[in-house]
Amino acid sequence: MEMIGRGVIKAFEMIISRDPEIVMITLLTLKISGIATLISILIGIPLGVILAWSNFPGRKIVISIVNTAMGFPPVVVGLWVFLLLARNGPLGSLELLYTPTAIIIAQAVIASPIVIGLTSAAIMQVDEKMRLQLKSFGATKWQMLLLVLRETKYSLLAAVIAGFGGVISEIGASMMVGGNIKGYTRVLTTATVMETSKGNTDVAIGISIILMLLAYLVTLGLTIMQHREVKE
Amino acid sequence: MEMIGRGVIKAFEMIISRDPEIVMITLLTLKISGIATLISILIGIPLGVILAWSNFPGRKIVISIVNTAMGFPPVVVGLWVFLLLARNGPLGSLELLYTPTAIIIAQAVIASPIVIGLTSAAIMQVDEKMRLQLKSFGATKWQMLLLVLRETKYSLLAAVIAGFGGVISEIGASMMVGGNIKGYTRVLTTATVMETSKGNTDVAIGISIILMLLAYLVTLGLTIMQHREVKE
Amino acid sequence: SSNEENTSNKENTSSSQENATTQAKEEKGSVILATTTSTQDSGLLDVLVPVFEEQTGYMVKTIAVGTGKALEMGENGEADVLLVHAPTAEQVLVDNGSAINRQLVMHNDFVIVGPKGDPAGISGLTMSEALKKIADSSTLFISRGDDSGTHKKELGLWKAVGIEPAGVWYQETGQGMGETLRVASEKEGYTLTDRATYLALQEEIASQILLEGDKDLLNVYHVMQVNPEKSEMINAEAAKAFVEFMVSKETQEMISEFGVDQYGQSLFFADAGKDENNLSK
Amino acid sequence: MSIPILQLKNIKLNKNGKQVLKVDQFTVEEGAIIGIVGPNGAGKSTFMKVMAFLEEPDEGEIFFRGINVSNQIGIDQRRQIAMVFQQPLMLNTTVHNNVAISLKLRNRPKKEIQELVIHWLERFGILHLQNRNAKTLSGGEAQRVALARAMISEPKLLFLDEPFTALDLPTRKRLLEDFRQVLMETKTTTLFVSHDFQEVKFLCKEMAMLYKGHLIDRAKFDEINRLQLPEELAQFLQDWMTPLAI
Amino acid sequence: MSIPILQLKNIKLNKNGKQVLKVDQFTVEEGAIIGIVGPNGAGKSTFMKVMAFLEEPDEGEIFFRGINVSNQIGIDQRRQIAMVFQQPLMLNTTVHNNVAISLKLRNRPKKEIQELVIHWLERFGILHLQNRNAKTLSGGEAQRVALARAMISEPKLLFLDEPFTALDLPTRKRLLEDFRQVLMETKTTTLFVSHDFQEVKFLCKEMAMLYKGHLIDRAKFDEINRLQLPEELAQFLQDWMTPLAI
Ligand SMILES: Nc1ncnc2c1ncn2[C@@H]1O[C@H](COP(=O)(O)OP(=O)(O)OP(=O)(O)O)[C@@H](O)[C@H]1O
Ligand SMILES: Nc1ncnc2c1ncn2[C@@H]1O[C@H](COP(=O)(O)OP(=O)(O)OP(=O)(O)O)[C@@H](O)[C@H]1O
Ligand SMILES: [Mg+2]
Ligand SMILES: [Mg+2]
Repeated sequence: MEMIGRGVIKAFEMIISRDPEIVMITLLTLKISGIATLISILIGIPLGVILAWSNFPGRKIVISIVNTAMGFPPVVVGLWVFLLLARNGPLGSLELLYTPTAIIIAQAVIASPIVIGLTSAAIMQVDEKMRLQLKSFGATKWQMLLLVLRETKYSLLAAVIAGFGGVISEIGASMMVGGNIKGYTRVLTTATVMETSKGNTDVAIGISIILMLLAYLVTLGLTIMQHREVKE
Repeated sequence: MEMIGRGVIKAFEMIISRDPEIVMITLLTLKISGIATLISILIGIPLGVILAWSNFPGRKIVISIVNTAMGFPPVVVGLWVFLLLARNGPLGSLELLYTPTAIIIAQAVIASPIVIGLTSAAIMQVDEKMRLQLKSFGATKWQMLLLVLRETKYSLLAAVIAGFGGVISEIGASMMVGGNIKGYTRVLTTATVMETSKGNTDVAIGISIILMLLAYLVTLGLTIMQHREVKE
Repeated sequence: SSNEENTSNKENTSSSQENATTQAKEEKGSVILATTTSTQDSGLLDVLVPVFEEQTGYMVKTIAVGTGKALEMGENGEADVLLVHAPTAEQVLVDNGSAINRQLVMHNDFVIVGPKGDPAGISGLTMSEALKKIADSSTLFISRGDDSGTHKKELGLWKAVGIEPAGVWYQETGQGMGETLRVASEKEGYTLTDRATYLALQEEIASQILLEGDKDLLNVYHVMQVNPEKSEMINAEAAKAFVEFMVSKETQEMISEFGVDQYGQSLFFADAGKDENNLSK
Repeated sequence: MSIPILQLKNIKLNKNGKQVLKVDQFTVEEGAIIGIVGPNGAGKSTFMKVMAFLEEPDEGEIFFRGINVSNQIGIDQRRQIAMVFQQPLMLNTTVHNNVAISLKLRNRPKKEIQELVIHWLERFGILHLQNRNAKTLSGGEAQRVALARAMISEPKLLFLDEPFTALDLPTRKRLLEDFRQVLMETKTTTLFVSHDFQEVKFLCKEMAMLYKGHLIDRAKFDEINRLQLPEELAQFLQDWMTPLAI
Repeated sequence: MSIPILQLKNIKLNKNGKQVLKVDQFTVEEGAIIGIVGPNGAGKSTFMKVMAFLEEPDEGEIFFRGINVSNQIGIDQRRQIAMVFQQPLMLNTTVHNNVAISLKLRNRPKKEIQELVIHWLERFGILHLQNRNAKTLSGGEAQRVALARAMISEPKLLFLDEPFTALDLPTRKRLLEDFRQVLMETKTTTLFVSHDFQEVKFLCKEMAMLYKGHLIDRAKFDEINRLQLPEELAQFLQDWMTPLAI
């Protein structure tokens, strides 16, 4: 347990000294996870709503697939994205492997099902009557979507939080398609793993503390949004 | 992409031949993730409801912490559980490190915040009026809980699905506290990573396909429960 | 002078500097180096790579994976250049034309570590005696079991003494060296490790070196280019430059000096140009 | 004669295998104010939703101003329609925003919205509630918000599904007078469901009768007694028109 | 005289800083049937919820059968109480289960539950709906389920918050008669909110008047004209007691 104490101290040191490498890794992490979360929101929320409202044969199957995809191992997603972006892969010519873009792609793939699944569950929880009510206001399809999202704020922001949590904490895929290249694709999680296997457990704990602080700040913001009193 | 084809074939082979090692790893995975999910449900659902319904100062902070914990990197959780269970850790004398129990503990720690966070969001989405209505039926506190859970079925099962998805797909913690010991603590995810790092990408894909099939079957069951027509 | 700064201590490498040069490097192109975790985890590449980048203008994308994975990446043309330590498996790649321009770079050695009390009593024995003793007494032995260079080496050693390792005393982790060392330390078992990783973890684990210096315990690293015919995207020029860089006199000197200030001993022995069969301490 | 604003032909709607609505033919002339009456579960609310294009019938055709819109009603047409639901749901925001919503969705200028909201809140006696979260309103207050919310869009076609049940009697009287005035002035075509014969008679010129899902007949008030109705329905109507005075 | 079933003293309840309820003192004798009247937003529903121990007042004391239960009412006491809400919410399950719920929560034997459910469904004319999902019911049907759901637990203390508004008039008349009968027979203490003076007069022996959150007074019907009331309230009552006949 003494190790944890040393890790906490290390985290303090790194934060206070603004260790340039840590600063850079932190910013990169924020950027990559932020963009990935954003993409997953843009993809996931509309699809989640559509899934909740539409009624086609095989819908339950699709939902169960989405639900399963919520729990795809990041490393498996990483593997598939790797095979896609690899030199011999179909998108190899784009030379995206081992770039931050590759991580963003993999993370968006990881987070999108989470956002879709939780959004559609949230929307399905909404009373059919609410839908008619919104329709009666003369809302277009898109306006309906926005209105219903506002009514399911709690669950929806929980979906976003879970999606963000899924990407910021993810390691397997970032390792596999990002390569943990120093100064280029190294993010907080991959740095943690690397330092652990280097035997620098204190540094690893320190970095993981920074990671959790970062996640906390973002999540706090989202939680405050989630619980904001209702007024416009 | 040809690799994926080989992986699919490999998966078929392993399933048809009932490769005893794979069978064992699969059953172990199911057992560990199942128990961990169960624990996280038992912990997470009551706590989630309490968090949604109680009103104490600092509640938002607690919620934001839970929300952050939803996205704790499994490898970080693994590290902490490791330090706890290690020989010179506080619980070292229990000799739990590198046992399936250790994995269950770590996974329950990972999944519980997911279940808590999503449950409390689901419950907060429930109208205050519903709560009064249930109370008026003469429900005890526990009965209230059960009744309100039934009314938030969709979001609740989504929480369970997300929790299960979190543990079944988790690698970092299983590696760290389980040790990926062949025939003892090796689960499907750690086997996938191992085969990948061995360069046996086809076997890795094969195992990951089995993992996804397993996850799919469980999730399908949960999804059917989620969407079951309402009758008792 | 910036060279010296980079070589003298990895921690001096300012990342903002590095970042500024990253843009420029990318224009000249990048080279994917697939290597084993030991070269990255020991910190050696943190010292060498910036120098190479500075000298040539290429950006190096270091992918640290298991030896098996690195070799597979070579075979599939996913990497441009390899730095690995599994001579027999490497030879397969050379023979099937996947790898070219294979050069001896360095070696370090393997040691057998185990719990303080040495329950099987292997200290002071020869390698084959020690392994037999562990097997006979069914004392716990932790294997990496991950097809890595180290794992392959270990299997080779068992084979040499004619033992098929199996049973409850023989456990496989399927993980990297660092993790395997931790498992061995926690479970109080023996394991085979490269010296560099052991030194890096020494402070955090309880295991001790119980057997070293046997001539069978060499861990030899080669660098090689991936055959450019494997993929259009292979940066053969940069790969060639990297091979040349690794065997150059200056680099070899840096390798020799690496680790001395931290551990009081070199982690790697520079071997470029030597005869592989005559390496010894 | 001008084109009717709404025309229904051979409408059928099943739910769970049970026929809940059957309307052979029904025409609503521009400016008409029609009461829809019938016992609980007769299908009144369903009928209203079908006419308001909120529920799609399984069979049949609906014409809006002569155009067949059975398959899909355009947003411009939908925006000429407003409805007060039997159980109005409040959006989880202020009363002001609840009332403003339909204008916001139509992208009307802010200033105009502001003025109109104030106007309608005042008219329904709930201006003092404008900054309250609408979910905290009392039953009668919420019902007034629902009314204001529907009226603000100045619909051409208005559906009122038991809109006054939660109001206290003095308010109900006042609003009924007010409504009659407004509907006449604006010539808003209105369909009105109520279980109160006095209300229906006061507001409407005629009424349509639903029974067990069927639209049975339609008549001016003085014709009712002359109608040939199934016995049960005739009995119901008789009872229904006798005020509560027990 | 026997101990009153319910006694309130100096009750105050604020919401969002606004006083929504103030009751200096209020006593409900066992077996009493009291109407609660007042304009929209007067605080009737709030008053009912406070008396039913569903909302806790900020100040004041409540006695249940003479015992001070202001802080916490026991489950046994709570189970002597039932309430029909102004906006009853249906559980997302069958009508049968909705009605059975309170008995299930009390762990009554299955057979007994079955019999009682059938009995009450029949009484409210909704037996044919027993296997339907309660969320799909029409307004009037849902209100009957809510009534059956409350009555089935044979409460000693019954709160009815505008329970008949969605019913068609013939049904309402029938149920009112029925209710009067049952309440008399079972001596169920009842508090009844309604905007319909006829209903209140028919069912209750006296009424309590709320105005702007204050419990103003309480009287038998023949005393009303003799009360000293604030002018506004007197005006309201006057208007309120005049039936709709416009
Ligand atoms: N999903 C469904 N399955 C079967 N029947 C249904 C379903 N949904 C609605 N119904 C029935 O359709 C009938 C018509 O309902 P509707 O709400 O239109 O009645 P209503 O005339 O408005 O009654 P009320 O006066 O009680 O409001 C009701 O008997 C209702 O139970
Ligand atoms: N959170 C709140 N903040 C401020 N005022 C509130 C809040 N909740 C309720 N109120 C107000 O309390 C008053 C009493 O509400 P209540 O529901 O008891 O009225 P009521 O007499 O039942 O009216 P109605 O006849 O319309 O049902 C209303 O004016 C209501 O707007
Ligand atoms: Mg209706
Ligand atoms: Mg009320």
